[in-house]
Amino acid sequence: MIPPTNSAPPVAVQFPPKELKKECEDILSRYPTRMAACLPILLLAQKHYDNWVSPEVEAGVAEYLGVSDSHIRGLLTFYAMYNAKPAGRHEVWVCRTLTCMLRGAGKLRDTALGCAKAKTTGEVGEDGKFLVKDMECLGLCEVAPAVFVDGEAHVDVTPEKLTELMEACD
Amino acid sequence: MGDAVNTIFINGTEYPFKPGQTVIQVAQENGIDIQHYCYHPGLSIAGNCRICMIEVEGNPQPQISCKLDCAPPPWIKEPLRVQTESEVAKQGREGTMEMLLVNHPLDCPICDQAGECHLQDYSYEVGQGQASTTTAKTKLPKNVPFGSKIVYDAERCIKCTLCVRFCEEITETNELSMQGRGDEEMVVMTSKGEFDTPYSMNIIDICPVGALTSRDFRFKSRLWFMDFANSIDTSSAKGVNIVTGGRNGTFLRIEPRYNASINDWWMADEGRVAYKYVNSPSRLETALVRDADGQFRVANWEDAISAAAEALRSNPGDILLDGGCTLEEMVLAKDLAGAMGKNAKFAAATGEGDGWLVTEEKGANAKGAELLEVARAKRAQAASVLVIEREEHVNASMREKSGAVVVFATDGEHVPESAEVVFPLPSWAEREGTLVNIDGLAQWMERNPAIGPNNLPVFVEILEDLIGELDDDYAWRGADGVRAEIAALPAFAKVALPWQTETPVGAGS
Amino acid sequence: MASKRDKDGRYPETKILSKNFGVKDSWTLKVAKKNGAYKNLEKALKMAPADIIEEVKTSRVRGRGGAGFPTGVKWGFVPTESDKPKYLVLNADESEPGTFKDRYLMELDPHLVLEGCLICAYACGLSTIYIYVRGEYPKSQERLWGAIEEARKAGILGKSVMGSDFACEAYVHTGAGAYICGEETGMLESLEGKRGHPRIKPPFPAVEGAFGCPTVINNVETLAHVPCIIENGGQWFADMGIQPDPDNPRAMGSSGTKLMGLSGDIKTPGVWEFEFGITLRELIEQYGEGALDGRKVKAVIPGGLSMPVLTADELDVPMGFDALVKVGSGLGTATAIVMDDSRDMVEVCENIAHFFADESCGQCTPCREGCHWMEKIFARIQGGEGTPADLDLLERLFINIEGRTICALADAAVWPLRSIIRKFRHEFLAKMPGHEDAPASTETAGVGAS
Amino acid sequence: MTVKVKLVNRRRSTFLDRLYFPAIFKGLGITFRRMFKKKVTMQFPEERWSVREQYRGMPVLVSDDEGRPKCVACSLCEYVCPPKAIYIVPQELEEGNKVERGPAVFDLNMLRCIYCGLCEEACPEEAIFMSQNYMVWGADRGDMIFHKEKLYELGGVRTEGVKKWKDK
Repeated sequence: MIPPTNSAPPVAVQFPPKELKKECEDILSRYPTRMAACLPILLLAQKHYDNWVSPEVEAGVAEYLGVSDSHIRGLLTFYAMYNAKPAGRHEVWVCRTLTCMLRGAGKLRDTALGCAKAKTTGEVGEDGKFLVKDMECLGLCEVAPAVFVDGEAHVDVTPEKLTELMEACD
Repeated sequence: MGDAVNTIFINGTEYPFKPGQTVIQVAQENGIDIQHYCYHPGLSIAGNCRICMIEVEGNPQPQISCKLDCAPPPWIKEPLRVQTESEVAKQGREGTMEMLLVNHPLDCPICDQAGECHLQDYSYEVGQGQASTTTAKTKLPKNVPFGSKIVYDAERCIKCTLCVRFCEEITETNELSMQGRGDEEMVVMTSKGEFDTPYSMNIIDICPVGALTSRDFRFKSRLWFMDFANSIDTSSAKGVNIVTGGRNGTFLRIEPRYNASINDWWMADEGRVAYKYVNSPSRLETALVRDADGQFRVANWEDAISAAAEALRSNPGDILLDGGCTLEEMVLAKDLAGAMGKNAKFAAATGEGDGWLVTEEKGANAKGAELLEVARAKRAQAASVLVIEREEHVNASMREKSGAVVVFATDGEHVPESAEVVFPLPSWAEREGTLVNIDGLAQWMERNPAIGPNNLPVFVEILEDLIGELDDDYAWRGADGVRAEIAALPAFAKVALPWQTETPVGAGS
Repeated sequence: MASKRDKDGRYPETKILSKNFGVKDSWTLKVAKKNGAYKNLEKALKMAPADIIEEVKTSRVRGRGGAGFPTGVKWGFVPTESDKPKYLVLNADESEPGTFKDRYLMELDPHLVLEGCLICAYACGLSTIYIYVRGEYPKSQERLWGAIEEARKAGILGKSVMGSDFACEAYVHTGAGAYICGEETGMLESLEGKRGHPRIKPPFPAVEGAFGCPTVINNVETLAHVPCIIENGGQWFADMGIQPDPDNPRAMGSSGTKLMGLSGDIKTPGVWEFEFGITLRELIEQYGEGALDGRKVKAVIPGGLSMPVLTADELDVPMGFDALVKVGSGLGTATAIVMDDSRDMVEVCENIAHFFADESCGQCTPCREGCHWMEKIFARIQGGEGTPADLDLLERLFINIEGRTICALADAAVWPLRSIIRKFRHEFLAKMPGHEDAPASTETAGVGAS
Repeated sequence: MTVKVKLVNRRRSTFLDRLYFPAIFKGLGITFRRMFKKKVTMQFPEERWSVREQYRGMPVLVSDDEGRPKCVACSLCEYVCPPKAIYIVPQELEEGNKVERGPAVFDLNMLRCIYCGLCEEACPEEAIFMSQNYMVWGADRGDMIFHKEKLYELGGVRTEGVKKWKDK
């Protein structure tokens, strides 16, 4: 959680950058209001800017979509898939909900934390490589336990397999 | 449809309702108190605090009354029957209260809201008196600045979102939003600039708990030591209804008061902090008379009045009034000027307005002066009597140029060189009288006895005494006599005067 | 209904929705068309919209998202006289734990989903389809986008749907990870780019939904049923499954087929399509092949996470909306989570409570504070510091949370937890040092202990 | 009304009485007997009375086990004080303090205090206590108004009781 402060307002980045311009306009054209584009555009922005939405990006997106930046902050902290804090180079989601828990997600979580050299989930490991996140049900229950590495689903994961997967990331 | 149901039974009594009204509105109109946090008559209905539970007969679960339409569903032809004090309703409220207090800190001793806190009041009414949990409370940021005027405490916050809705719906500036989810939810402010909009401080009033407190009033005084009076904001000519609060002579706080025809529930921040000069250390407390060697000495009222009459006899001139003077004061000032064969004028500043509660005209009674045919003073107005309360109405150069010999001033700093006799003027919060706002609505301004120095003379009485000194035939009328005279004036034929109507204009809940 | 079983007593699968599962490249327009996609849309476009709604009403198809509201009735609520644009929001935010049936449909037969959407849009006069897919389903999004692109190029979507004067656009809207956005009004808020705080009803979405306009919201599976209803008629669909009870107006029956799934401690987890009526035990034993590693089934949550739990003795209940309600549970999404006899039910409760505490949107007081409180209590019991008084406190909290909030998330949190506490009370007491033999409290005595 | 006077006849002293010696010896006898009994005089201030635990001496302010002043200037004691002996001006404490509020001025007028103990009873923070201190003195009236510093010095540290702000 980020306590709001009264420090100098962040300098908004120019959003959207050239690469995203077309895609952003495409997204905007789908909805009757600009606000409705918040969710997909934030996902896009997060992907583009090192896998997290910094206050500067937040301000840039807010300006582009004509909403208050506090609204964007509200979205970032409401939806589990956004990172409002610097994320590592790779993001690992470990499902912790009932089915995956029954199938051994607890061990996976410990393995992931070990590989990431992080103390708790939601924090970037010491070497800044991984961010391990506890996620609620990922919808892969029949092939539990499930893990997402950088947005890609891996199913029937064992601790050995997860270690392999994480070591394969550079 | 024809015979649509248009009544509702609350606690067994039938009340009529207008289409679209919810149960809580009808209950409030009829004096039935239903506890609520997130409901505010001026904002949209969120229905998230869940404390306004009532029982709807035939429904085993309690329902929230703030969103419950009085009209039954179209297939039911019977009026709705609700109970506000039944077991089901009480149990519903108790359950919610317990939840509200799970993570609410035991902050009351340090919280400014204590004494006017709805959570305190309602937990006293329906709370269990004992916590059923020993688990640690959720830790959230405390003491978060929301701009320079407001402090936010996320632990005390009950997430009713009134402040967020205020910024969305009333000011339409959207500075606030909710952040996080679950029990880590809290209000977050925009990081763009400061949350210092002209109406930001209203969120302090609507906050039902002590989550939003005023930086200005922070830790100044406990509520129960203070005295309150229903007054009128004199920082602009809109006539915003307010409540003044003071203790031991110190003016501590201004809060808005409901008036549907002027300000609803709101007021501008500008008016809210326009009381500081009342607490000035250089406030005048005694009458001063200049003696032979040119020094001021303290005089008693009789001496000061005769000295003032002497000065006016040898130096007759116009009277320059502060634009915030009441109708009564203006009438008497006119008479005083008449006794000298001169005129009364008023001075008032103009500034920026916002088309809502801040007017360009800053003289609170400028409209009243117009009705009484008291003219606006020129920039350099020669006068023998000067009544000055607010610096901005009669600035330093105007004061010096007036050459006034008798001066009524709140602040010793405002007395011009030429003054021979100086009377201490009670500030607007210490005077009572009638003001006419820019839309022609006459309103009563109440005196707050807990503000200002002790034993100040009543301004209208001094004025009358002065007239009596100058005019031997003068018959004392008293403030009531003056008011009767005002009511008889043709200019006021169409103005509803507050002391004439049984329920004063603008009185509201 | 015994006639549905074959001579070995095995309940057969029905392949209507799942007919293309396992077909190579079933998600491409070419393969889908070969298998009859959009044929029914063509047929529907020739019908009057009111007739389609009537046909859906006849079919008695009930919402497959969990609540089981009759779909035809829902469509009927959309005001026909309205100059506002009208929307269809397809609820593909399948965030109920243990549920994955819609993912199969979206990944393996996106054209069927799209066809269902278009028929619905035509029937209710809707101009835009938003398919709200949860962010955790990248593959589903990809397949749906692919289907939309293909359909647009083939003239199935756009200004003129299949050459008719009906215009319709479809977009995939990506969620970003919030369980509450599966609630229909929470989803609308999320679609509008806000935090997914469920709205207070009324007004219902059919009158005032997305962007303040009339909106139909349906589950993926529900709309996937629509093409076959158009093809074979509503009565054909109504004849399948469990018929309504004429004596009980609340028992509206469970018509048609349903994708049912199994996960958890089960030998072969997966998803199958059946006519309503297969019992939970048959599903577990015939298709799931029993619990993992030859252990015994101990408890089953029949539909997603948010339904009351059933013990091993209660499994002979037919899968259907009314039958499961009758035994004190619910069909939910008909995807059961199985727990075997090695499982610690306190741990399960802690996990469930954590889920709901984490996913509570924070809007209403009872849910925001209550779910976290429950989580703390379960953690305390799990840590060996609980007392029987905690169980009574929980029972009291359940009363104060259930039905006291804007949306049903709070109810969903209460139901499984309450049923587990009542049915496995001894396991909780076993974790309380010195209270192993404590008597059942007055509140819970005699309630379905196994 | 006339005043009636009644004359009392006193007995004249005898010879023995007039000698004085018997009375002197009688008195010395008492003195002598007392010499062997326990002394009742105390050498105040070197010697002090010890008072019972529930004795209500002068009210004092206490600090917690971290030496942090406990009073948060909630003004409840000021409100409840029957003779209006307490005067408090609250202030906002700087960041870093565990509580954001404390007294800027806490004056206790010991000329007014009636030792009723209501302040102790009203205090939600357990910051003011009736001490066992009964030696209240001052050279002038101003001295008898005890300020915050003096009250904390007299109160010292109390470790038991509520520790509401411990984890803040």
